[in-house]
Amino acid sequence: MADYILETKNLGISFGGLKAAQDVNIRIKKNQIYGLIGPNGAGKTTIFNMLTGVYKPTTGTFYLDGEELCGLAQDKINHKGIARTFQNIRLFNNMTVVRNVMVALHNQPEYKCSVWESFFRLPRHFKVEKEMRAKAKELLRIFDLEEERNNLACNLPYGKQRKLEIARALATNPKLLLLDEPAAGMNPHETEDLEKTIRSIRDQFDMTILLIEHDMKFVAGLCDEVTVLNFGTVLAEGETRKALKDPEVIRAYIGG
Amino acid sequence: MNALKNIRWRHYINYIVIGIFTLVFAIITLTGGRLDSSLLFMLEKVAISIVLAVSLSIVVGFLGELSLGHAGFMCVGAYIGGKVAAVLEPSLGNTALNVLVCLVIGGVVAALCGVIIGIPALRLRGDYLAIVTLAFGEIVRSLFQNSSDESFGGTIGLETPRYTKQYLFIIAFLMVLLTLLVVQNFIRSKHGRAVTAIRDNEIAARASGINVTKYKLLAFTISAFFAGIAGVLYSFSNYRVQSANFGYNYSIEILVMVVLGGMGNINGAIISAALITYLDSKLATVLTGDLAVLQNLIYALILIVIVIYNNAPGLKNFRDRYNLTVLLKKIFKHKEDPARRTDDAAKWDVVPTKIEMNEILSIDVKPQDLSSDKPTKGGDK
Amino acid sequence: MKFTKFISMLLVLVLGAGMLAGCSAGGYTAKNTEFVIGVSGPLTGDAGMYGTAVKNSAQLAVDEINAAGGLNGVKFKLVATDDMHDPTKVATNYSSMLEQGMQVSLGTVTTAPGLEFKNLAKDDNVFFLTPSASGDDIPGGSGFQMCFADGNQGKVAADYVNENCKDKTIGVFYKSDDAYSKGIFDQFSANLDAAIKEKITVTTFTDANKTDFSTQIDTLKKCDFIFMPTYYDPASIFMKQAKDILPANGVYYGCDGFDGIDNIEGFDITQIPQEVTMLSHFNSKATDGMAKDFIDKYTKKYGSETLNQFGASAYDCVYAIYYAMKEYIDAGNEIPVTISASDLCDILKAKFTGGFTLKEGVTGQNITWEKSGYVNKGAIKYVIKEANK
Amino acid sequence: MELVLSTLVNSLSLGGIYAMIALGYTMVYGIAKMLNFAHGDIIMVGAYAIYVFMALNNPILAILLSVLFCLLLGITIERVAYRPLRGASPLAVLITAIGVSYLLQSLAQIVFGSASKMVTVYEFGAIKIFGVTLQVSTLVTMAVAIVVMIALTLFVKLTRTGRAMIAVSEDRGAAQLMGINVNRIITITFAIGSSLAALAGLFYLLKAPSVSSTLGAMPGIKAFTAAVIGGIGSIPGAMLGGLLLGFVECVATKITAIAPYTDAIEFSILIIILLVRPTGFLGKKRREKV
Repeated sequence: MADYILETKNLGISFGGLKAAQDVNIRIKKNQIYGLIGPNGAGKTTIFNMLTGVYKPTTGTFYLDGEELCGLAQDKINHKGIARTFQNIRLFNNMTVVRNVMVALHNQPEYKCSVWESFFRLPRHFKVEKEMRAKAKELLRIFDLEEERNNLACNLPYGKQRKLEIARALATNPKLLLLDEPAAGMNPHETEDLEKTIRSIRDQFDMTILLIEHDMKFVAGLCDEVTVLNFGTVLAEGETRKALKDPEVIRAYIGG
Repeated sequence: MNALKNIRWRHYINYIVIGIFTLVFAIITLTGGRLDSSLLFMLEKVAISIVLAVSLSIVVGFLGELSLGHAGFMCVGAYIGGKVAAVLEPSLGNTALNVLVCLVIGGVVAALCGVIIGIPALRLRGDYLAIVTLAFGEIVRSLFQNSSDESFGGTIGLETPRYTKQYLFIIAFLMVLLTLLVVQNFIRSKHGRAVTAIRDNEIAARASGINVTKYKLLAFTISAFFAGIAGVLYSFSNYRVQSANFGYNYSIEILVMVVLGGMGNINGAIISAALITYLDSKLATVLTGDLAVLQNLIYALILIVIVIYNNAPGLKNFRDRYNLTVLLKKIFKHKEDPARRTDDAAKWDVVPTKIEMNEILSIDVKPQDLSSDKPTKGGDK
Repeated sequence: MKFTKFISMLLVLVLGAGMLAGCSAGGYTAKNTEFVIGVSGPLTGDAGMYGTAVKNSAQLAVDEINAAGGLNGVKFKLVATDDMHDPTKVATNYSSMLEQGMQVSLGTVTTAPGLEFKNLAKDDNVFFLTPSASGDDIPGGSGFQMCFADGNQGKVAADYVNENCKDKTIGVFYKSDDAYSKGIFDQFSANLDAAIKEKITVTTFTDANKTDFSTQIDTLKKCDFIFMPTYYDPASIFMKQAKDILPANGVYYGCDGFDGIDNIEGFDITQIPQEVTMLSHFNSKATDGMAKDFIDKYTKKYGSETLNQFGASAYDCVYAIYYAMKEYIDAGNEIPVTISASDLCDILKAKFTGGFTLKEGVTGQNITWEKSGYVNKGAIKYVIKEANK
Repeated sequence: MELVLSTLVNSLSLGGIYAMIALGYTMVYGIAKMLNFAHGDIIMVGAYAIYVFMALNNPILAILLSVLFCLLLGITIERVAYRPLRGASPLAVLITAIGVSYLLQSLAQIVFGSASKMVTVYEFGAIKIFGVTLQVSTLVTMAVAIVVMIALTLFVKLTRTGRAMIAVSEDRGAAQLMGINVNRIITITFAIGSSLAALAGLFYLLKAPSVSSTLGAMPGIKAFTAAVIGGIGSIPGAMLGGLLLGFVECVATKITAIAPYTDAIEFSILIIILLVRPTGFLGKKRREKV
């Protein structure tokens, strides 16, 4: 058992001449809720993209639970245990809610069913479908979406879409969950609700969560530790309240 | 009895209708009634078109990519099938076994081509992929056209051993059923769901652990396999395979069938394939001379009008008010049976055809979509 | 549910339509009151001139026969369908003609569709005598040719070249993806003397680039004898494009596909300095005999624009069929007007393979057929346009 | 030497035409972000328009009218078929574009029949340079292509509209926010692209005096290949790709053994380029935003 569930070593990427991220070292302990904050363009989402295999880092590497994942394809990284949500929601809009979750259950070993078994509808196909559906419903219940399960995903209200995206990410049974601005566009009431949900995910699923957020109140209330980024470099890190009081951080946010 | 009630009949209605239809004709033939050769030919043609349309709809309707080389896969199947048939004829004779062996071999070779063309499909999307498939179709055609007389007959085409026509249509319709079985089951399984997920949002699909590479290849391979099957059937139904028949225009005709049927709607594809093939030959005797072009004109209009109607963002209200479902409701005045709507599975066949592909158009020439770029933000503090 | 209902209704409707067609099928010739001759050819499109000529000339012959009282009082009827030189249209045309009562056929006008037609006809045992589908594979089964087969044309051309062109620079221009064009070229090439074969320059084009021949012309620019086994359409474009580049004393030598090249809208053959020659069985400038007669009748009725050997050949085809049937009846047999295509085929096949001779035709005299279906008659080298004129 | 020279000249003239068409493709693709399948068929319409307007017995007037006709046609197509689909899925746009291409071909066939028509625009004759006989029309084609290319580059670089085009192609949303009328820019792009296609149609007629309804289909696809080889969105790229493709085609047609495979070779090049370097030689690589 490694000390840290996620450990990045000098992670960095440059696009052409632009260094979007540089020497980023993040260490997340198991069961932590960890925040990644910083002004616009600080490189937060870029780091998410590197951690999930969308971009290949130009320097450095990262480990999940002691295993080096850097350089793997997106779906492989997901299999290894990193799941994410997106800043701009990306659901399977033309599928129903329950089906959105079922897609993410695709790779769980207990739902294995070969293509040939599907072609000819051998008994396993029916068994697996039934089990996947049950599992998806269970997940949806936790997020209070069970009622909506037969609606098209695109017809859900915004807050519920966010939740569905989290439910879908959880369905891949990750060790680490990356949430990209989960509270964006939510009203205070929804935000509060979300805060509770995230906590309960951590407790119920024994999950480690890394999240990007702009709402400082939200971050301060939720995160155990944070890393503050600015222009692709780490500005401060550590225990949330302490890091937020760092004069460098305040300057970066207020400007000047 | 209860078990019967639980079966979702609408899932099987197409098998049943086609099955009964085949059975009726099979009985007529097998009991000694001789069907007219032009009718047999029509039946074979309809079966071939259905196989083609259903197989293309995997790629266009469910994967959300455009293949303009479907006739190319068919061409491969037709030539390989015809060649194998000629080779096997001395040993197997003119039997159904010969046809079946050819079907398998032709289908597999076409499927291999599907894999080959699927590889670019992994790197390219949208317009580029469409062009690659088009190029593939033309290359295949050109290779067969320039083959030596001994191998594939070159310009005059490959003469295929004639198969006792009376029974060919039964085999053809059995192939239709097989195609439906495999394609429909695939689409309605977890694997089909993965393919549809790729269509809806490739990035999210990747992030959800879907092996996009594998599923794109799989979709192309299945599609090509059945196009190959259709090709083999063609070679048995036509005595001679000429590569000129499998050009771009034929690919477009198949595309028209899929589009007219509603992309992603298999029953629609079946109906429009049968309808277009039937009308095609009926119209061909009416629309002769320069009027024959009217047929292409109609195809063109179908493509334009249906696609604009189904996809134009500005027509959404119009679409909601005037569509088939509303029309049917008016006709049947049928009340919804709430008991049957307990699950979403019933919606499976009628997934909307709108495909959000603009955000994942292509790695390199991606349009900067307005909505994909941070629509809302809490604001910086 | 309503959707299911709708789907099933539509399926039943569509597929049921086929069933109805099935019920009324069979025995198309039972209601015939005339002998029906069917032909499929390009009435429109790039080779449209040929189909039109065949249709007109066959109609001319049918009208003459009918005016003279038909075959023992039974008249003939011509059914012409348009295949636009497209093999995919043939099967449909064929069944449509059968439905219209076709008992005997002129097959197709061009080769590529003919290959398809041949098999259909063989399957149902329908006799056809094609005026102009010259492919080597067309005859056999139930098919016969009135024109020279491609192989024959290629051989005749090769013989001509072997004999007359020893000191010329020889070029070839043909369409590599066309059965007719490639068929002739292959035979031509096979029959050339080795010494000549070595020095010929061969260029090709395909359907995809059939308008711009600058590269080919550039390759052939030193040639003063160009063999062109293509149809008139690309040939005319080639000539027009090449007229300033190729030697002015050159010769274009074509096969029956050249026919009609002097009748293309917008193409004035007299502006081409080179000589244009073709191998033919019909001289459209003939001044005596049946040919002259035919030319006069045809021009009077249809004008001179579509007058060519295809039509002449079709005219002969109809008469050949007529005389063959007449001989059979005169020998004391009977041919009922409702005779099935297959029965008539057996009769005609026996006649054509049994030494039947068309004594006097527009395209030759004492025309006979080999058992394989190829025709036996003389060829004419016919200069369409002399050099520098 | 003579062989090299004449092949070179031939490929330059063919490549010039491809470049011309590729330019239209590249502009429309770069700005409207769609593959205008009907672009090739506008060439055909342009050639037919010249055929019709030649009745006026004035080649220059006929050419001008043809360009004008195609320009209006391009605008109309964009307006009627493509604009309603702005914001819809690219698959829908692509299928519609194929539909439009098919529509133009069949309309042309209905109006003019399927047999090809001979058109003589103007007979330039031939001259001899360094022992090589050259069609003067070839030289004219090359000259006009170069002039158009330079003019277009200057237009895009120097004028307000041209810069707006660049802006729209870079980021349509941002351009709109900067007050650029995106619809207007796209309309102008289509107008320019279609006029170029009409000119290409003219060059085809100068080269080979015949027009049929399928005249533009193959050149269209090949020019797209050229545009991709050069890099979609790049004007010099289109020129480079066009010339390269013209060269390949000429050489392939020259060698008897591989001449029948000319198209297959060109398409293979397309596939390989797309696989190995989808951005072409001069195209810019863009990152996907997640």
